[in-house]
Amino acid sequence: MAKVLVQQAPFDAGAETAALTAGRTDVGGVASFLGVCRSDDGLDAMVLEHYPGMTERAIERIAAEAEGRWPLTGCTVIHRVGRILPGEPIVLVLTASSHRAAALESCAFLIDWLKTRAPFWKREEFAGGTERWVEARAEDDAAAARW
Amino acid sequence: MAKVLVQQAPFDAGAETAALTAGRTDVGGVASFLGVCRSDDGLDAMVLEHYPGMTERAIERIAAEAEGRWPLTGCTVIHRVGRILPGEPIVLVLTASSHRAAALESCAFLIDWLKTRAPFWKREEFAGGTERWVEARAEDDAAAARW
Amino acid sequence: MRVLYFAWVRQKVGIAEEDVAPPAEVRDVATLVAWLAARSPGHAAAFADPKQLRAAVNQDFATPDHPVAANDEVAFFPPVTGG
Amino acid sequence: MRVLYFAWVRQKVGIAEEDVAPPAEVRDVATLVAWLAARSPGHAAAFADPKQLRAAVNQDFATPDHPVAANDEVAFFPPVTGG
Repeated sequence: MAKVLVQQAPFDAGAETAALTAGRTDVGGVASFLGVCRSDDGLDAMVLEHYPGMTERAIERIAAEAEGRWPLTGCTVIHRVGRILPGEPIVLVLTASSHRAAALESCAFLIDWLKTRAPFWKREEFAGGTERWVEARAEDDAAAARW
Repeated sequence: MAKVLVQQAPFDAGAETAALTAGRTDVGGVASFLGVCRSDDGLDAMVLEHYPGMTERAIERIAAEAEGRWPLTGCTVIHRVGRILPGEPIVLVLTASSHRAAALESCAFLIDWLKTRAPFWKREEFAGGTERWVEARAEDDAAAARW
Repeated sequence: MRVLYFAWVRQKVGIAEEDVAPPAEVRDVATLVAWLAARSPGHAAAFADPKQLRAAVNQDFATPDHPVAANDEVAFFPPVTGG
Repeated sequence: MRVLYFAWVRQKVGIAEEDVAPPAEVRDVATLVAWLAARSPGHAAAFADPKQLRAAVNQDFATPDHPVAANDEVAFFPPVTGG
């Protein structure tokens, strides 16, 4: 059963990683992906909107799908919402398994599916007050369709 | 230019991750793989031997290969040697890039190549004093040959 | 029926959610879209190009032919961009 | 020529490294293996099955036909198992 959090607050990736290995000796590898806010084109901030209730439900389903496809000993997904500054973390995906391939593949799967199947929307705020909704990218759909 | 360390001491994965994003806003994602010592078959400890000099050289080459294949903003590889207990980390691979696919793929590449192209040898120590050298696995060769 | 709007759909409609009582001929997501589009200029702008929209019924993604009923929660939003 | 042994190769040979001066007919890794195998029962055991061995010359992996010379550092070890 995955740990899923949707929150405004920053998270502690080190503590989350430690939690997946604490007290057990059957974990051979922990793969992680940390998504970070870039400052392309003079971005001031990224504002993440989501669909409370559906978001958690969607992520839990995606995580359950990963747990069905790969033999995981643990899985954590934390996605921030609200206003995020360049350089700040947005999302953390952690997968632990006895075998490295399972951890690595499921981690890539989770972030690909999160991008295309969890109800988050990014609005970019630029210097001078202009803003722009990030558009979905065909290459994200292609990445998600690989799995 | 990758940061490569071969050391007995434990490492701080959180601090190493922070170092890859500190002071920059062009990093979109950090992928990582943390290899951990399992306690299969009643393992007491794993002892990692290496070839000082060649090891660092081999890892630096593998990292340079990754940096040539993917547009990375940073890359860190830390591999421990000496006696390691079940549950303790053995190896950390971190890759940072503007784009998540580059980070995720290069991280998987690095750990696959490290397993087959860096001069480390694992000896398992079991309760009762028996020991066994870990044998190379054909599936590791196959994983490395994918790239 | 509770209808929710997110991202630029919310901005164009001008509200985040509303309770509506569509007529009986509104049976699925597609007919609901057509009915909602006639409610105001903001709705019309938001629903101008249904291909740009995604929907969820009771918090599951839904296609245009997905049925909708009086007690449903229906949401409209652009393609998702999280992660 | 400096020769290094690692892992079970080191254990079987009984030493971690040695300086050797092989004759002129030892020109590559394969002929060095044959020459080293005759030095002691430990060497013979370590080099009994060359297919189980890997070599490096001057800290680069080397195939059996790789040349070796007087000032080289040559290492023998099992297939690697790190990561």
